[in-house]
Amino acid sequence: MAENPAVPPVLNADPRLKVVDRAMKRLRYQPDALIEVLHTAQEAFGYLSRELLAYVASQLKLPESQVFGVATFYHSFTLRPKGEHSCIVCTGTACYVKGAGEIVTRLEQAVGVRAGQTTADGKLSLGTARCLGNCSLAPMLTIDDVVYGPETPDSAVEKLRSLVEVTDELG
Amino acid sequence: MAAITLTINNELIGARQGQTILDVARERGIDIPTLCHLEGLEEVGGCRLCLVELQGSPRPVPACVTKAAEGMEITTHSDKLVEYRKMLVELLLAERTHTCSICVQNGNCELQTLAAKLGIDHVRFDYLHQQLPMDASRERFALDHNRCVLCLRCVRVCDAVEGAHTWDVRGRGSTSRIVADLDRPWGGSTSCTDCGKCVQLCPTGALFRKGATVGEMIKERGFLNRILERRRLAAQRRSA
Amino acid sequence: MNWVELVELAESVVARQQVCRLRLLVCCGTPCMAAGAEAVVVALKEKLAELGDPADLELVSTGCQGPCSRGPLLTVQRPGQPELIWQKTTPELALAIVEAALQQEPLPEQDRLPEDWPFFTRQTRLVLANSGRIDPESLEQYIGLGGYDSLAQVLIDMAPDEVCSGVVRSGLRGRGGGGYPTGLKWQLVHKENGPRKFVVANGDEGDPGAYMDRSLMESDPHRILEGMAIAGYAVGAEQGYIYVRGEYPLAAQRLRNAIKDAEKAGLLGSRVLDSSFSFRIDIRIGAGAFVCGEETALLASIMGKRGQPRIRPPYPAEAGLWDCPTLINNVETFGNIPSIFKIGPEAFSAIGHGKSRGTKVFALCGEVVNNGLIEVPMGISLREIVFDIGGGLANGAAFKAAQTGGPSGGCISAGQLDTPVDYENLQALGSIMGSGGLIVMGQQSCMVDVARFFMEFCLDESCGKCVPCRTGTVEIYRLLSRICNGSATNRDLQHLEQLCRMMKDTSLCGLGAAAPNPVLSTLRWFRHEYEAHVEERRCPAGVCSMHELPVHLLGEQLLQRIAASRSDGEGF
Amino acid sequence: MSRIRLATAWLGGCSGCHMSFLDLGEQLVALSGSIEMVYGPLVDAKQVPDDVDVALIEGAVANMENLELLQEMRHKSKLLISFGDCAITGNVTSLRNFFSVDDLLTAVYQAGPGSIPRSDEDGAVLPELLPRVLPLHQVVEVDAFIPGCPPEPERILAAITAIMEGRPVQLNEDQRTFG
Repeated sequence: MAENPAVPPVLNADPRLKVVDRAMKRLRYQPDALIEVLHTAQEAFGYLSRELLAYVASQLKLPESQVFGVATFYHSFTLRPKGEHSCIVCTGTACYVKGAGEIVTRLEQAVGVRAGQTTADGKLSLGTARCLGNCSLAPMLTIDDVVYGPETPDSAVEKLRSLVEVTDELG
Repeated sequence: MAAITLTINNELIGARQGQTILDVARERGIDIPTLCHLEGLEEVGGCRLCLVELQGSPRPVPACVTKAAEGMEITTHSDKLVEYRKMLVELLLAERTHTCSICVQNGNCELQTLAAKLGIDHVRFDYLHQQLPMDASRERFALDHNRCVLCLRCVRVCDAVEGAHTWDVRGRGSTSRIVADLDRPWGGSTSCTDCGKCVQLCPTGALFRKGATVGEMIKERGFLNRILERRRLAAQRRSA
Repeated sequence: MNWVELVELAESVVARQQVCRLRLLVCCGTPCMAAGAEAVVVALKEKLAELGDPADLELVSTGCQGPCSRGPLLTVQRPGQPELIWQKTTPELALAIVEAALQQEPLPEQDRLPEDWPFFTRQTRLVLANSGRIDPESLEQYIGLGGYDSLAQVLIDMAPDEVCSGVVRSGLRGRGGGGYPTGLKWQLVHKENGPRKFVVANGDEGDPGAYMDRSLMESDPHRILEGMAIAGYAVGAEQGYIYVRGEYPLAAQRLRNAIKDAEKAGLLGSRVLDSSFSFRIDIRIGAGAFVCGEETALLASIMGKRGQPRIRPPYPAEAGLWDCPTLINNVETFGNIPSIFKIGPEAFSAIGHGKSRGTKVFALCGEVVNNGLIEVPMGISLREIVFDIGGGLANGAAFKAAQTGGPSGGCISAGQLDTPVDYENLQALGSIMGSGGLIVMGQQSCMVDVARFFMEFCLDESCGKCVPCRTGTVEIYRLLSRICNGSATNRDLQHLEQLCRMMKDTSLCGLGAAAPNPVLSTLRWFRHEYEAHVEERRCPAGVCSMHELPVHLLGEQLLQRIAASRSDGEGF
Repeated sequence: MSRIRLATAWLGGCSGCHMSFLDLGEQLVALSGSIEMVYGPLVDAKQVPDDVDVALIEGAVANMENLELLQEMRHKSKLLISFGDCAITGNVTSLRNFFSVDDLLTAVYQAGPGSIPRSDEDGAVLPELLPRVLPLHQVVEVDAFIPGCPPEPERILAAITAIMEGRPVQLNEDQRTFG
């Protein structure tokens, strides 16, 4: 069978594309399935590259700008590669009331990137979330999807020590 | 079509079933300001300038999409509404960097005219001065995000009339921005047909023809209804 | 499965449980897991294996039992004896309890919660009746507690319009925040004609400081499915969707499993319980947008679009998913449905206060001793919730405010603690019931900073479609930031109020219209704090940095300096 | 009737509004009977007198010197008018708000041939730049606005006529457009 001409060369022969193809097939290439497909694509590739978005757009027969609009509307989707590990500090109301702000500041200092960024060595993405729904553990955070709480700035830094180089000096 | 009667600004007015409050008011020469609305395009109801007070409704309703109904009592220019409209346009003027004095659209701009009409002689809110790019990569046209009011006329006309759907919106909230294709420079867009419809419908100097200097751009909107009318007639002929 | 088989299965489950010498219910809700529940489960499993896994000893991993800050929780049931609950359970403690129970000895008192603990005794659990009492992965256990019986009843005994009027009579109102009468919504969709109709459960719980829906989906997923199926029958829909917040993967997983099990048992799918009614449910996963809690935005999202609200009318009841009539309710609302038909609409409506009937689930959090998930009858006072159930503030600190309704709600001050909690009263106080987040704050919280916190949230979550919300949130946030950093003037305070009023009246959807609520309610009950910031450049709670000067003061300081240098004869 | 004591000031702007004032031409002669120019770039006065009736302020508030003059004008004037787009909107002057002051100075001076001139204590060498260029009404109370870049002489005349007749300065629709 001839290769699908819509597959951009960078993605060609990438086995992860099969996962995305399967999802689109399962959802019968319905344009409505865009968000589901983007979820699958991000899970498979870790992030949504332009090439991947263009491919999805062509397969679902959607305008590229519409696909881009959807991918950038939702905060779960990311268009840049993420770090090997992820640490997400909850900044929901209960966590905020109990001092999540200080934890974020301290972690930013310790790993040298702002929340929402990835360390230069690609080891860690530091992020915040608007409530992870573990309010009784406030202030809480997750590291690679494992829930920890209640935390202090110090205990949070300690937890990252094994994953990434941390600076102990306070700014 | 069934006739209905409603009251606008204490005056009894006859209207046809299916007309919006805006249609009825404009027929009567009542001037309700609008920005995102443009006859011929699907309504979005985003600018909120056409809000009117409807007896019995806890909040004002947008005249552009609210259908006139029997017995409605409507106020179009209460002190509160006038003040709200002023604030809304002030917010728009503060959101991006409109600097009228150095705009190709100066003197021919819907936003500028609206502001003057609503009695705005200064903006009480902080100018946000977001540093946004200008995309002049297309041969004939350019896009200056600093002057965009996100009325989405370009998005709508490109999708529904031209059928290209080159434009859409990226991001959300205050980071919303018009994008071509996958947020590529407009010059590299493969879907754009260079038809220029978006440029003509843009109410401000966000989309403009290259070569126009300050105050030179005059936009021509009449094409929209002409095209739509011709399409309707053509479709009639085909089905006949 | 038909009704007879369902009843038989329920009876056999109950019979099996009754002969159990000992039932150990370990809470495996996320907070308890984070506190070490898994080790307790492992230790108990090993112990039972050691004993040869006798049929009369049962270990159940349950969903949330409630007092989340005290986990891991262990509930012990023995025939003929009162149920006992331990907090902060360690594997050692759990094993000691089992040993003692098997030896018929007195159980350890250490860390046992009192039987008359107000945290439990003051609650009325309908929606949460099964939460923490069953294994959420077990359809059988749900059936054992009477699950799917309400569905069977309505399918056999009631016509669809009777079901709708039953919900009307119960007085149930939307638990997602709006408070619209649920029965009326059902009747509207029921009356619509259309070849296809849909039922949608809104599980996009985005309020920061709220986790009622997550807990319900994780602890008792079948209850939601049953509620939706009843709704499908009542309104004439054959397809349902549950829109689950992307941050809740466990909830989605549990629901998926539950759907599979229910379909296998003939409780969902074609010909439900051997009737002529067919109903399928699919899961849709959100992708991180608070605004998708708004019903029209949620529908757009289910259809794969940007989750932006659209102008209503038409309401989803007339034109929702793919322009078909669509019933959309919050998952907690659906969670109430099986209870309504179990105890009867009249009994349900006997609970509550004023126009608010039934119970409400709250996530009680913040500076309160007993953090956790509670269900209370409508009309209970805030004081009872905070001080009796919540045990007051940690270290006996003074109460300052309770925040309800998240970013769409408001802050209620100490003077209003005795107000009965219902939709109307909270609204009159400038807050809303919302989905049920309830955050208790002590004196160390600055109310201006709290307002700013919520405005930052709304700014981030605004969809950008309408001007007042897209830009109003930004300008309000700037004004609040200026108040917090010391550079605001009285004019800023005036502009703040003007903007908030305007936004409330002109925003396209509920998110924008409610976004100013935290500001307006704090301005109303804590105005002196705003004034202290602006007029005295002082943060009473000591939270704000106040490190900047208003521009006019900057100039005045300069003028003084210049005047001084002139009089020194230095010239200028 | 005593003449109206008019002062003008030129803050962060291009002086175009003052030029437009001069474009009143012969009208100025006619006005001189009712208006006395007591301070501003157009007259030779070293100090702002204490009793100004009307102040026309051109330009935005961009530095400490602007701020000082504006506040002095406010203290000494009965009626203070934002004169032209820079005073009202910040206009072109405020386009530097896209950058931080440090970045701006670095780009303009350091990236060019010289070093950044630093302000001294009193701002005598280079007036200290404010972090952001502000329109007048964000700093002091402003009584009226004459938009335009520059405001046409007709607008200025309309405003002055209103003042002379004791009416509030409120320009009509086609005279209050920005730009």
